[in-house]
Amino acid sequence: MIALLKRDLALAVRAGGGFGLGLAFFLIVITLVPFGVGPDTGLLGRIAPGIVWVAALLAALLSLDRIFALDHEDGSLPLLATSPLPLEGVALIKGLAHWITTGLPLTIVAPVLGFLLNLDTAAFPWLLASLALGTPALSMIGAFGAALTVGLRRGGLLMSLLVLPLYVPTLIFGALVVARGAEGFSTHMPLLMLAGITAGVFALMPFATAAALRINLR
Amino acid sequence: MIALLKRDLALAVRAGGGFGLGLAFFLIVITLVPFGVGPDTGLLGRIAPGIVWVAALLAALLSLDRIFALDHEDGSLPLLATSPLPLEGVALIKGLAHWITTGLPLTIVAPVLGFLLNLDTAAFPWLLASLALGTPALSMIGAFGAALTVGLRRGGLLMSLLVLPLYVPTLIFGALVVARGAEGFSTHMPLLMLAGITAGVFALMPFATAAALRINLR
Amino acid sequence: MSIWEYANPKKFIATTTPILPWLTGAAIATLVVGLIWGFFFTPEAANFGASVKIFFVHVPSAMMAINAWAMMLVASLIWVIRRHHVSALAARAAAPIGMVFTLIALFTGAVWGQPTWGTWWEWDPRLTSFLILFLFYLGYIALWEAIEDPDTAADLTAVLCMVGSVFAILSRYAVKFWGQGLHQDSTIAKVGERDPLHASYYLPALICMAAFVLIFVALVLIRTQTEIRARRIRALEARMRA
Amino acid sequence: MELHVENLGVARGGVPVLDRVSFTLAAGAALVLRGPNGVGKTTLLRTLAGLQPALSGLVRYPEGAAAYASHADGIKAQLSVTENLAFWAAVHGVALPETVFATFDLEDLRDRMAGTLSAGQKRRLGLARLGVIGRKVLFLDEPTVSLDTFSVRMFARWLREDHLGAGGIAVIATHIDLGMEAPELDLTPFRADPMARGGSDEAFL
Amino acid sequence: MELHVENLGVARGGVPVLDRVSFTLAAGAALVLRGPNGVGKTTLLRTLAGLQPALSGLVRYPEGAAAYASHADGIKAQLSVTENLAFWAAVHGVALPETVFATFDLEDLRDRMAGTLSAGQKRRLGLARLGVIGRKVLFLDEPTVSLDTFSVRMFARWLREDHLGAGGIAVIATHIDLGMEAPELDLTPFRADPMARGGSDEAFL
Amino acid sequence: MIPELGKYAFAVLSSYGVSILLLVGLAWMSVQRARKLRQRLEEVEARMKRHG
Ligand code: HEM
Ligand SMILES: Nc1ncnc2c1ncn2[C@@H]1O[C@H](COP(=O)(O)OP(=O)(O)OP(=O)(O)O)[C@@H](O)[C@H]1O
Ligand SMILES: Nc1ncnc2c1ncn2[C@@H]1O[C@H](COP(=O)(O)OP(=O)(O)OP(=O)(O)O)[C@@H](O)[C@H]1O
Ligand SMILES: [Mg+2]
Ligand SMILES: [Mg+2]
Repeated sequence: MIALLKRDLALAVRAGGGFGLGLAFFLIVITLVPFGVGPDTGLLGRIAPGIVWVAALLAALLSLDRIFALDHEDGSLPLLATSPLPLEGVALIKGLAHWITTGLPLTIVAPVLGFLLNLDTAAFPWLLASLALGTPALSMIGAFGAALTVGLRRGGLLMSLLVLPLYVPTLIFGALVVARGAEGFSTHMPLLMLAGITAGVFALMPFATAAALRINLR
Repeated sequence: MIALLKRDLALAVRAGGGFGLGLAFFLIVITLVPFGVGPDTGLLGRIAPGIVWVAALLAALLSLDRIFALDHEDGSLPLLATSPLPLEGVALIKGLAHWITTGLPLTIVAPVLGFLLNLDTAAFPWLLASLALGTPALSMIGAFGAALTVGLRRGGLLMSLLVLPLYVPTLIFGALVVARGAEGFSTHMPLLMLAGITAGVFALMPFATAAALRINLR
Repeated sequence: MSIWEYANPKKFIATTTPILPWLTGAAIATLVVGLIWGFFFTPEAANFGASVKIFFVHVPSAMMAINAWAMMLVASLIWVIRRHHVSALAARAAAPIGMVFTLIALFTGAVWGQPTWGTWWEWDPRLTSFLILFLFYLGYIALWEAIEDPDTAADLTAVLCMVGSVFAILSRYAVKFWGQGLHQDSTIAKVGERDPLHASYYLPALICMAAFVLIFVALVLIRTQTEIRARRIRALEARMRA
Repeated sequence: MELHVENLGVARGGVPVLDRVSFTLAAGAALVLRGPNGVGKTTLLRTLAGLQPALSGLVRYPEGAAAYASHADGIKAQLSVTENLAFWAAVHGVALPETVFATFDLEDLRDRMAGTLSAGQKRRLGLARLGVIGRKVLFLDEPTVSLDTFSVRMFARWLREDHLGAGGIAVIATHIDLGMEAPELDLTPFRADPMARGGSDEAFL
Repeated sequence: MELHVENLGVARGGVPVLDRVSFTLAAGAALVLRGPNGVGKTTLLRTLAGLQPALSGLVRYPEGAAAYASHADGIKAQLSVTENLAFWAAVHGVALPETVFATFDLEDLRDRMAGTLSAGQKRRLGLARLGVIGRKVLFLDEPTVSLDTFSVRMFARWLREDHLGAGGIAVIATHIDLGMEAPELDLTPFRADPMARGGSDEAFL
Repeated sequence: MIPELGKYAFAVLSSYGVSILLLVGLAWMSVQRARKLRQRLEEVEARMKRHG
């Protein structure tokens, strides 16, 4: 399993910067919003928590198809399925590798982008906390969506369609943490919910993902 | 060339709904924003023009890799390049097919989504006009980005990075048309600029796209 | 003898190597002089207070960020038209330098904005177009990194640089039209006009600009040499394996 | 160690393709599958390897002993030849045997990115994976496609001596001569009646 | 109509692979390229077809007369066999000849989605494209991979009678016997000195 | 010695600091990579000679 994680990270780095690009996309979405909405900083500050979270979600989404599609195209997936590794473990590792290459860097730079959107400085720690807690769930849910659509040629958009509704609870609580943090309210409840979602997702999703993979490999 | 357009449209329809999915993504992004930003209708109405345009842009972006990557993978691209069709024509047709499968349906449903975001009704005709005028440019610029990254496995994210800054002028003028329309100002100037950009892009981009394809096919 | 002879990689390394130490020395010297002068020996400005000292890093870096892109455009054109490898590699070498200059301009602008405009970031046209410029640099560098074959990479990045330049100008215009600015207009070029730059700032500013130009040239030369060597290593290793 | 197949029926796309296939291979035996294009060789091998369910009948061999190899061999273009093999060794929890490079004529290509290999070189890398993971029951779908005659002989030698000689079993679908004696099974007589019962569509017939 | 190749040098990944290849084929002639894996057959064919630039030397044939065919044949899985062929016919501005289905044994598969074909059937579809577009100078990279012996013979017949017989030219890289007499060219002696000048890296040596 | 910067202290000092840091960082990385590649090239050239 460590070998798989290492390989996936090596591939992400070699394939022209798997790390940098998720990040770049996040940055770009966030910079595009003011171009659309206009340069009013008060307005921007108010929508900032939601925008950052939606951008994080989209950045995660855009790289989901890397999770299984490449391995499917070159035939690695059936070979992994018949290898001694449990398919659940493969699913977990794949989700983890995705988080390390997109969720983690994105969490780290998020504060900088908070500046661009005039987010209240009080909300910065909450932004960091909510992303750190929530993005792993995005990756793992995404792995499930990727597994569902892995057989289909360019299932990218279909996958988005399947995954986005699953992202809604994470998005709501994540943005809520930041918004409450910005206004100085208690962030206890949404943070707890976020942690609960992530824990639940990591406990259950590997099984669902492995099941979907098994069906698609048939 | 007509044959190519027909084939691309047929493939878009058969490959699990090329039409429906761009649209669905557009719809989902727009519905996600209220979850992130919160249900304040006044606020939503004010950011609606920007959000609709950013969503249109992302929907276009997400399906860009279909433009050339599939033809590259199955070897059609070198065959098309050595066929009697001029590569510039191929590029143009590909951009057009992308617009018909994403930009066009998206333009048609945009008013419905305007309601969802509480957009001022005065702005609806302008929303329609700006999308109809601007989305073709998005598709053609996207075809250029797709051509640049066609050799790379899963160049999807890199392509986004290259394409998004190129989208900025279109986005600014597009959202400006709607925003000004909503406030009852003159939309003359941004509409003109939008038309100019689209015309210029369609006049020049096929050549740049064909050049990038030729280089990548070497 | 034609100037194009310097486009031969070996000739390029042979000619630039003896120049480099002098150039580097001059760059460091002017930078040290310029920054010390600017930091210690300039008066406070009436409207900016002591923050005017930021001027001496902000303006030269902003200037060079744009000039670096212009140089990349010229180098790309030379590569496309005359296919001199050194030219393509020089464009590649210049990109990270331009990006760092852009970052410096953005950062110094942001911390300057905090006390003077009361905000770190404002969606002002000039600031915004710099953000877009930063994105262009990022995309350009990423494209170079992503492509295996060096000539293919050179060709594609050249195309991107040309198309990108057109769109960068277009964005500049679009952004101007989209929001009204806080940022002041260029005054450097208006010497002798109604509201010229105060004389006590003029000389150190000039020295700092010279310093940034020298730094840019020196770094481009060093990095171009490195790229040439990398390419040579690649060529030799490929042949040894074959 | 034995591969036992009894009355196997297989389907593709919901349509029965082969029916009543039976054979038994003891340790050290190989079987070559023959038959015209489209008869169902690939389908049969995938079913044997457990990648798709059988329609009817029975397949028996020790659990976790099988490996399947087809054209797509899970080769990562961005990893070097050694890295590709080392990965599969790690996944299977075995050490990467040094001899494998010589056996499959990959010595000179060790550090080459797999994406830059020629068609035949890539095929050799794919086959080398079999030498690494050390599974006993091999299902090979046209393993020698694109290989030159020298490499075909090299592969046949490996199969005969290193694999079968060590008590392995192999079922191989191929259209070309492998240059090794093994019993052949022509699948043409086992063609299923497409109107036969069975298949996931059965309930609708 | 003539294919004239003189002192051709080709490179892959910036490294010279073959050097000083010369031959001339008159109308109606075919040439079979031989050589071990990795010698440069694919590279040579791609260069001849104009898909990559030559290092040195000269290739001459009438403009727009060439067609290249490799493993990847531009077959769209979601289109039927007929639709696939009709598309290429339209792109080349010719009508889809009805005979092509019989010639390449695709009669029964006409309305099948190309994605559901077996390996050999897909190959036949790829070759049928050549029968449709009617180009005169063919560059074929391992055209008979995955084909059964019957199909190989069928393809050889088409090549001999319909293509060469009508004044066509063909250059074919293959490792297996095509069952047709044609002069062979072993590429081994043309291996380029890797240190030779030339290649996109030349200026850096 | 350091001039009186008043409320602009952070702005001025951090812009000088970060600018110098970025410039030095870029220069250092450039020089480091130059040195490394020069060394590697020498090795490769030496190996090349041995192999002929
Ligand atoms: C992130 C924010 C900023 C960016 C990206 C930025 C960018 C630029 C650019 C591109 C120039 C033009 C250089 C040239 O003439 O070629 C410039 C000049 C200048 N900037 Fe900024 N700027 C920023 C923030 C600020 C702030 C906050 C101030 C002061 C309150 C400021 C003051 C100046 C001044 C005084 C000049 C020189 C104008 C002249 O005399 O030519 N900038 N800046
Ligand atoms: N979705 C489908 N619907 C109907 N028939 C199908 C479908 N998919 C595959 N087939 C048919 O199933 C048969 C078995 O295919 P298979 O790939 O097993 O053949 P094969 O013996 O491996 O052929 P080859 O030698 O060409 O590789 C073929 O005739 C194929 O056309
Ligand atoms: N990027 C690269 N760098 C170095 N060598 C390469 C690169 N890409 C390909 N090669 C080598 O170029 C040679 C020619 O490859 P080519 O595909 O033309 O061989 P081939 O004769 O078609 O072989 P096969 O019979 O296996 O298909 C091979 O030895 C291959 O390993
Ligand atoms: Mg088969
Ligand atoms: Mg080949």
